[in-house]
Amino acid sequence: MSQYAATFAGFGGQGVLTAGQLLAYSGMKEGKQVAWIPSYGPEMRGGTAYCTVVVSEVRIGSPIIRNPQCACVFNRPSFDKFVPWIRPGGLLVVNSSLIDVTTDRTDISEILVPANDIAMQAGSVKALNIVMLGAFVGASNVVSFKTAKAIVQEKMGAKREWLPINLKALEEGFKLAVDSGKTKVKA
Amino acid sequence: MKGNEAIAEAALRAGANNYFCYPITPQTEVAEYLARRMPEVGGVFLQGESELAVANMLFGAASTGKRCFTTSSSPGISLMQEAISYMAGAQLPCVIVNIMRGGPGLGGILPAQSDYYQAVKGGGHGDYRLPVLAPSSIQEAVDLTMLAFHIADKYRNPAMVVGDGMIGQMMEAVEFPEKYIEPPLPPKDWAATGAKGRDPHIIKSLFLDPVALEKNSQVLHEKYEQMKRDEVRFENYSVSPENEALIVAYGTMARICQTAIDELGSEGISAGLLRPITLFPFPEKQIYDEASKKNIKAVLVVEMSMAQMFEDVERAVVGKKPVHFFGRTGGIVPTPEEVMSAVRRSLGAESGAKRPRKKS
Amino acid sequence: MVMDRSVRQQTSSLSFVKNIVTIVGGFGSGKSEVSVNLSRYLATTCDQPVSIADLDIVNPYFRSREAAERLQEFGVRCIMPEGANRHSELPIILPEIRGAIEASATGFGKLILDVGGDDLGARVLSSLADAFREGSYDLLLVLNANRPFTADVAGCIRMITEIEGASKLRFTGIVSNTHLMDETTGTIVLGGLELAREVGRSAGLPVVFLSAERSVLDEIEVDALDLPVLPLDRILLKPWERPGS
Amino acid sequence: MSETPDTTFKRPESLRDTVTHYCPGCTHGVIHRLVAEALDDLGVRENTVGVAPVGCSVLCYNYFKTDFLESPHGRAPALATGFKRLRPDMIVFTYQGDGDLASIGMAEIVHAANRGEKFTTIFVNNAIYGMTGGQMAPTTLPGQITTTCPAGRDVTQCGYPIRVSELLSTLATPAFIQRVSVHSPQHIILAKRAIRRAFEYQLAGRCFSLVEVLSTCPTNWGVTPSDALKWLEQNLMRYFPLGVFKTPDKPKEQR
Repeated sequence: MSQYAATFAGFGGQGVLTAGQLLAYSGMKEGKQVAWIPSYGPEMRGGTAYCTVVVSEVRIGSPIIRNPQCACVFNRPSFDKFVPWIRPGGLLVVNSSLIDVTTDRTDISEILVPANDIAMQAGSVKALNIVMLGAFVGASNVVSFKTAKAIVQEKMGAKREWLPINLKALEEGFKLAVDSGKTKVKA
Repeated sequence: MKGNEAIAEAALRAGANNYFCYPITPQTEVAEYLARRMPEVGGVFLQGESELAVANMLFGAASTGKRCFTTSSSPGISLMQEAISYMAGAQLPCVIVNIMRGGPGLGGILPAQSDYYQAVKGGGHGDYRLPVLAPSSIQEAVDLTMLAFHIADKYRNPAMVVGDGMIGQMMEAVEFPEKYIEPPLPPKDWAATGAKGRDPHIIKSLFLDPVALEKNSQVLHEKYEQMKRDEVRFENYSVSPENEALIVAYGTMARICQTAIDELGSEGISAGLLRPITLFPFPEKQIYDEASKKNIKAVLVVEMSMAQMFEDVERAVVGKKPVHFFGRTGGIVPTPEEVMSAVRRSLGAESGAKRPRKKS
Repeated sequence: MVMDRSVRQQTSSLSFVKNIVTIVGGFGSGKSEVSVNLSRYLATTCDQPVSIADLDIVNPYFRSREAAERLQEFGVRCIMPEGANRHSELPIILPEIRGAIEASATGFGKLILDVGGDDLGARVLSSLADAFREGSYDLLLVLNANRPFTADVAGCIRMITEIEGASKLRFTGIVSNTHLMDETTGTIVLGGLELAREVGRSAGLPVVFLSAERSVLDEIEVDALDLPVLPLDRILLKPWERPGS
Repeated sequence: MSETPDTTFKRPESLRDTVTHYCPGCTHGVIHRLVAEALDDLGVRENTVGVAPVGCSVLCYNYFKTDFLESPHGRAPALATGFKRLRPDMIVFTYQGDGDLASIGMAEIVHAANRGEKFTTIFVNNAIYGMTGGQMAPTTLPGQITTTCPAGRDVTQCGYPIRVSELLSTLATPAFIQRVSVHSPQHIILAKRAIRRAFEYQLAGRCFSLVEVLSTCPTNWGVTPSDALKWLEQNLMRYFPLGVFKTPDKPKEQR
């Protein structure tokens, strides 16, 4: 695949923009072209926040992607908004801790990640975005787990006490996705 | 790096170790970035009371002969026009970055290109122009910001970098040159540095004698003519003799057109893109040459504004080929699909479609 | 510059004017046109040196500074800023003006002062009031009956009172200069003179002369007026009215 | 008369030998001289940049023998801020009238003062717009006649004149603010002291400093030069009392 686009969406404060940035950095580390473009505006404050990350082996044309290959949705409004946009054959990563529905689309694969719960077990609910990132990496293979781990260490290492929590969150999310075999898993 | 941060860092590395600003979405990250960064490099960071004041602080700062810049977004840029006109008149170099948002008025904060006229036709009162550079990627935002300082110094004129909200907010990989090397520039022997052992330097734009005023305008005009000769920059994408359509678009809009061109190719429609990098001076001749090619049936201008650059393209093509326009405004970014159907329409390949505006 | 005979005869009686002639009036009354024509006339008819000074600080745009070069050809000395300041919007009152007033007041030389419009423009005179000497000057009101504030006797009297208040000087006469720019006709000029005479009766001021464009004067029997007449040539031409442009 | 005795009164080094455009009786010339003398006294002429306003003194760069910037209307404090921040080693002053500083440039002066920008402002207050021919200024006195208030300033419509020194001295940031006048030799001496002190504070890097100088405009006030001095004393000075409003040594008490 020469170009892959993933949208991360949720409430402001859930860390969706950060999750997307970490993906962009990981792509960059692997020598790929990347673009990260956030939604911004009124939505910045409290409403839905989302960003789209393009990871590509060729020069990126339009950074605005209407139909991404993947959506990682962190809350219900994002689920409603972004699921219809996913490209056929694409991937949906759902934070099932907060979203109690599943898609009826049959042309995409869906993976349910109880990200809040996993994050809490890892040490802090705040790490839910890292759980989602881990699950995305595990399900999509756009970047390697090794790269993602290195980036989390590099970018989130400043707060020393948080690093083990984030690394654990990443790993648990990743494992869940790999174990689920990228198929529909009902919680 | 995020576009806004990349621009900030580029300016710093080009030697502007001072920054005067006033917050406005969607470029406030430049200020936030530099508020942290300037103290690290021992530079000056100051948030002014308004864009009006900020641009005039820039006027004072530029008078020292040091490199200086500011960033803002459309409504803020309007307030800065007073000082920009004065600086052009007084022949002071500086760089102004406009991360454009939708207008007129307070408009909206989403990406737009609707300040094209304001940027390329001068913007404030009086007979002057600004060299205007329009990046389409974050790397280019870095390169062109640095270049803008050079051009500003070379011509002793304010220079402008225009990006849309996407350029400001988007994050892409960028490389900064190890060391910023640029061609030699003349010494700034006009700066106000204290009248020690020389006659006082007076930095002014007031010329009461009409003969002197006209002379100043002629000096400025000659600079702009020289820019037209020496500073035109543009990029071609997918340009070949087979092209039936020529798209002209700048900034991030041009990237959307690239995607459209790629997809049109798979439909068997051959289209090329000419992307002006300098909006002033405008690549008139290059557009004329491309449009004149035998196979070209139509020229399509795509903008996130209502047919502003269209007029300059029309002027460049001088009636050689029909020039069509497609644009969206108010922060609605055209999709590659929309651009594709606009190309098909201009080629008459989409039956029943309304032909876009065409000037007779 | 040749004046036709009848007019020359009429205007010769203008020699009564005092050494200092201060021309004031409402905005658009034609003060500047009267000032420059009067100074040209005096320069060509009397033996004394003639100077003109522009005291219009209100509207420095179309005023007698523009006509300086032409006036100098007629031998009129123009007291005005030199160099670039000539084009400034600054209300520059040259120190020479005070000197010229004092010189003309005590002795030799005719001085025409072209003052800005209304009482606003006339206020500048009071900063110079101590240089004027009683009896040494004329203060003439240029009256155009086609201007909004001087269309009737009451309006004119009000303007006289306001200008005298602002300038701290007393009027000595009225100039009837009613016109409608290029639309002026003999009838309009005579109608204006009627008003000027009425105003003069009310205010106890003489109508000292009538001025009008030379071509319009041809429509009037000037000899029957029993009044000096100053024919006007448009000296303050706008850029597009200048010959050869 | 072949020998010229040593002159005690000569042109300051910081002034050019040229004829001014100011009207007779205007005190700009006196104030220019005081500023020039202060620069001479402190020996900083060659390290000074002035910022000219828009107004009658727009051409003041023709009279000072220092580097000069010419600013848009009211923005002199912004230019001075930009310049001084980049060249803290230089002496920077703005020279502004009341229309320039207290009307169109009110925001710039308040914020520069409040940030404690380390430049000096010479604020020339003659209660009228001179350059444009005598319109109402923010400092025009109640009842004072101007071309835009021909019946006199009506405070119910235009409010009362702004006392700039008092207004700025309500700011907490340390600053030197003094109001002086130049209508008599004694007052000129006091004014010179104030101006010199303002520059001394700047030289010491102490603070923003402003000297408000009550000035005359015989032409637009419509009085003779000598009456103008009387009018200043009897009217302007009553509404704008002289005095030191703030010094960096005695910051105003915080409330």
